[in-house]
Amino acid sequence: MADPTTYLSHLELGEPDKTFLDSNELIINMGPQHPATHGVLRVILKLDGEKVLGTECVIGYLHRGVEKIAENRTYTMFNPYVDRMDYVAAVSNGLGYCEAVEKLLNIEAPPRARYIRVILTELNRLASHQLWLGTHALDIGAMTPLFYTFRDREEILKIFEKYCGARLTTHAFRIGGCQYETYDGFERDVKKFLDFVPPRIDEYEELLTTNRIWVERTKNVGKISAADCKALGVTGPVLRASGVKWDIRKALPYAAYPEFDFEIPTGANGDTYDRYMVRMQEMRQSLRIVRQAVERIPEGPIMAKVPKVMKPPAGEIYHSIEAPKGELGYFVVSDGSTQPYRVRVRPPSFVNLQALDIMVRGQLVADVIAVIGTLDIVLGEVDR
Amino acid sequence: MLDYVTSYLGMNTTPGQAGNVFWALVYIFVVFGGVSVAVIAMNWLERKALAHFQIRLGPMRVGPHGLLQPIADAVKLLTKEDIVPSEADRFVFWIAPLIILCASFTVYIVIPFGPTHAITDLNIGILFMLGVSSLSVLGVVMAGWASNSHYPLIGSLRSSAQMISYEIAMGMAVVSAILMTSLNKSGTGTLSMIGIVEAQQQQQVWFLFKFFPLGFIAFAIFAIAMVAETNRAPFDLPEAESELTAGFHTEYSGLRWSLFMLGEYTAMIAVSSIAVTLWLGGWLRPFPNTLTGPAWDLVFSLIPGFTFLALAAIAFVGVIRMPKHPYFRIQTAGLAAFGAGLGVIGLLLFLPPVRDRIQDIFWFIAKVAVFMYLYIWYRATFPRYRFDQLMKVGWKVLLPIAIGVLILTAILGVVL
Amino acid sequence: MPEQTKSPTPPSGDPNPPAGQATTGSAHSTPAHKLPEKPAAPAKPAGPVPVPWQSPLVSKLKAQYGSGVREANTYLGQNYLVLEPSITNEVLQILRDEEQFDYCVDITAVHYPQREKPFDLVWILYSFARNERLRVKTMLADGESFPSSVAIWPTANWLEREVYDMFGIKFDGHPDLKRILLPDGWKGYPLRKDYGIIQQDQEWVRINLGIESGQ
Amino acid sequence: MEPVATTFFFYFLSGLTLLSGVLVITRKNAVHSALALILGLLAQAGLYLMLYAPFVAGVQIILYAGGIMVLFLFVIMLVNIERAQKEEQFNKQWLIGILSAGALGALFVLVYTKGSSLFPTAMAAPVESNNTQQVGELLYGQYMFAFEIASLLLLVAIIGAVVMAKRRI
Repeated sequence: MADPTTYLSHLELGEPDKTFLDSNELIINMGPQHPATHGVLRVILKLDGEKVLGTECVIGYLHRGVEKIAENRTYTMFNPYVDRMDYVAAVSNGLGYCEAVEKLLNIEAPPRARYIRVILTELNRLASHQLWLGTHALDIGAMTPLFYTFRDREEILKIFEKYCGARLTTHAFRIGGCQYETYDGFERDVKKFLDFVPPRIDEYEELLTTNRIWVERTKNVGKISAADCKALGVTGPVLRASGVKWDIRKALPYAAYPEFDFEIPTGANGDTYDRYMVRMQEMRQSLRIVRQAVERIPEGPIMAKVPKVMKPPAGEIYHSIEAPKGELGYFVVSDGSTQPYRVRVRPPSFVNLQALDIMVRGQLVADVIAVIGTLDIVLGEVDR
Repeated sequence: MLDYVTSYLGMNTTPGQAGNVFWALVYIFVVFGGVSVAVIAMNWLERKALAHFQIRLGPMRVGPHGLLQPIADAVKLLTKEDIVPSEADRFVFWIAPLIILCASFTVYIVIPFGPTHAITDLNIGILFMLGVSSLSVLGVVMAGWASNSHYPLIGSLRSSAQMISYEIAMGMAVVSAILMTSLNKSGTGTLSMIGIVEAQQQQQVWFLFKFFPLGFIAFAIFAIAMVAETNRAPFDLPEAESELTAGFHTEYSGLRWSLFMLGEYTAMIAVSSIAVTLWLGGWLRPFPNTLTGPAWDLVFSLIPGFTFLALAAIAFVGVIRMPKHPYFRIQTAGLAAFGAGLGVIGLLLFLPPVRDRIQDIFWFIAKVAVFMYLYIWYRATFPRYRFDQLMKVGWKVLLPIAIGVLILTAILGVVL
Repeated sequence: MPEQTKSPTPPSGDPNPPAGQATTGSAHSTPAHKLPEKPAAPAKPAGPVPVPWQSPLVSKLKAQYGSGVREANTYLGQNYLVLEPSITNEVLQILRDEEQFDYCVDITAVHYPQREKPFDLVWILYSFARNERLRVKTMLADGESFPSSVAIWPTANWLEREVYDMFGIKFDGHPDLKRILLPDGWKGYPLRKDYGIIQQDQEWVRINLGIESGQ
Repeated sequence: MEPVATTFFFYFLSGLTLLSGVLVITRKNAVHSALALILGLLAQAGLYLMLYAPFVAGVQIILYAGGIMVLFLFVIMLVNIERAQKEEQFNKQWLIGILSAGALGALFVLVYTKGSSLFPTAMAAPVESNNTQQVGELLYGQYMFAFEIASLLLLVAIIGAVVMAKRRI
């Protein structure tokens, strides 16, 4: 456990390297409109030349009061709203919320529904990672991977569209299961996708993994130790890249995950390159899970018996899932009425973003870009 | 007057050296016009090639296959509002793009497209080129400072440091090539661009292959440094859009911004021309030693014509593949006309008098085009260097190697 | 038209999952549809009623603080403690230092306006070593401040700022307690129950956005 | 090649040099002064060209205009211009200034009128062709020692600059 006081010092920003020739400190305001902040993140950088002395994130430009809205909607009505938080991984968001409310209602989704959930969620994880890879590479200056990943992500979105009619904010799941049965040819489409995408992932790797410039730009950049990760509550691929083999899908399984065989990829150094490698391997692991799920998908109903008017008994529940970005938790409090008394979302991006400061300290401006990219934040989720 | 004009025609020298102001002016107009057209063509080609690297189509709407896109862009840029930030230093802000443009155009005075096809032949030609092209740093620095904004300032600081650093490695590589020019009977080298190519002709070898691999290493250093010198990917830090939005020209818009772009592409062609002149034998045709004899001469002299015919054929394939819909009638006709134009040029190039004159220019431009393609290829493939890594490459890798090559070249030149 | 494509079939027909086929990576290799949903959770109570939670941790805390530990229950398989505010910070420190709850998942609050002490302050903790989640709750009166837990888990920094932003609960000793999602000059705490869903800080909107209403 | 309009270019370039020299000391904005200085240096390079010293002209452009002045600008830009602009530009020493300027001017006039024997009577024959070679032979032959000493001095300066700028090496 690292000494927490080391983190406190970041608030009084560091001092410049005192040398014979005093260089000027420069305060730069990066964002909220900036091509590399992935939305409306504003980072105030204190620079000594190109070296970063400290940062402060200013967030909230996209705040929509999702938690307040939840208190004024019924459980079912709030379901589509969660898709608008992490809009590149809407399916994961929906899954977390539905499962939390199901727990509160003390019901269980039928096995077939759980398999469909796993398939779509893992495809969504792949889509999210693809989007991350494209934008991250673009931030570091490699333009081409963006187009390759978007080309392949399109195939996933097509499957989503065929399944539920929406591409981005899917609203794929309902409390108690799934609303839609899979369409004819769903398995065929998914299997085709599974065959088609691994060579494409090799293609991304060919462009980047051994590229000298890429390696130089990412190795030893934005390092964070496992202890710091835990202290700062950083989860997801960032934590795993620091060498902690922890994934909620394994540690506290949900949906149908216990039935699948997959590995948790980990890194060793906790630098940007490791996070890149972890996510690349996670893509392949996701494909592995989807393949197993599609081959073994059971027949059966897709909705559990859910009351028409949902009135969960008074009580509270915390349920979290492994979203593409980390631990996505829902803390739902019920007072026995049709509307949730309080819904608290534990957003992985929000918590992970806190680590930006210690990751970029003492590094260069260009590394800030690389680190923001590697944290894989979505501002819709940070600000909610 | 007419005598004055015609007197140059039989001369075996450049108009600048002949002192013929009329022909010098003609050459200036032809070269500058040609360069401007080349920049426009390069703009279109870059967008198309980059798009195809990235599984996109690129411009498709304006004209057949977007052929008229650069013109549309130019019109758009010219009519755009010209914004000067209120706190900017107006005079410096105004003059910075002009400096870049002047610096990159001025170097074309000495670029030899052929033994006589240059505006003039300075006896310090290569020095002049390096010197004048280094002046474009001033424009970058001034633009960054005059914008009175943080991103441009950081961009211009980066850029000036980068350009000055790489100039040194570049200069060292150039010197080793110049040393090679002195390997003749009289033992005197030359700095003249035409003289350098003629030296390669006399020594029967492109300097790329001279003292293999020394020439090649020097060439590689120059090829890397020139990408850094022109601020192109993967060394495009001064305008790294993900870090500094657009670097030193963040605050520029409209015409002034397009002047920066024009300057950038012009400089790219200029440094590529230096590389071609110094190491790739300038206007000399490939395989001058192995494929000799009048038959081969004829074959090589026909290549320009065939190249244009091939381009025309590509255009006609495009015509055939155009959608057969009335909506595309004009586009199809336009593309056919374009192909026909290329074909006519190709046929013209078969005529013996034209053929002989145009050969040198063709080979020179073809070699430069290879570099232009490499620029696009780099941009599609590489991520961007970080500033400290860039400096490390420049000072700790390229410069020592360049000095080593220089010393070895000198030793070999004395020994052999 | 996904609805039309296939009607849900009754579960009678055995989908014939490959029985006995070992799924090696996971500890659970039973056929799909027979699996309990939350295998890692402790034994579930029959109905949704909080049942007392028995564990060495609870006995230890009860021995140390007596009635300071007001509740130690399990609800739907999730353990939680309700503590007196006076001892909470101390217990949190103990939980991290001695009980390996080294990951603070979330800090949040719930507003019950009709209660005497209207705020529930909730910590959701996780222990990597024990693979166990724990919720710690304490009740606060309006205007009452609470010691910051930034010194225990640095991640509490932003989470507490958000609680402050949304509920107006102040944290003593927080290094940088200011609004995080809402603008700095905003008045009101939106997640309190008395704050209407379309309510806004009219004055702030007028001054900063130059419009009469953001709605 | 016959020189064209030599007289015009001589006066044009000299005038430009003088003008930019005046601008350098009268501009309040240091960046403008630096730009004027660059203009002056370029005009000087033109004068060198007219003197059939193309190598010197080239070096003048590369080193002074392209290299050193960029570093100048580099430093000036990091200085707070607004503060510099508020400061008094000229010291109140105009009396001394006029005296020294007058003395210098008198010296020039004196040399020009009395010491005409110092100047060549006719224009020297231009040696255009191998100026670069001559410079090289002089530098590496006759003045080898001085050249090496100068480069050593520069090396010392570089090391000193590095040490001053970077305490921990």
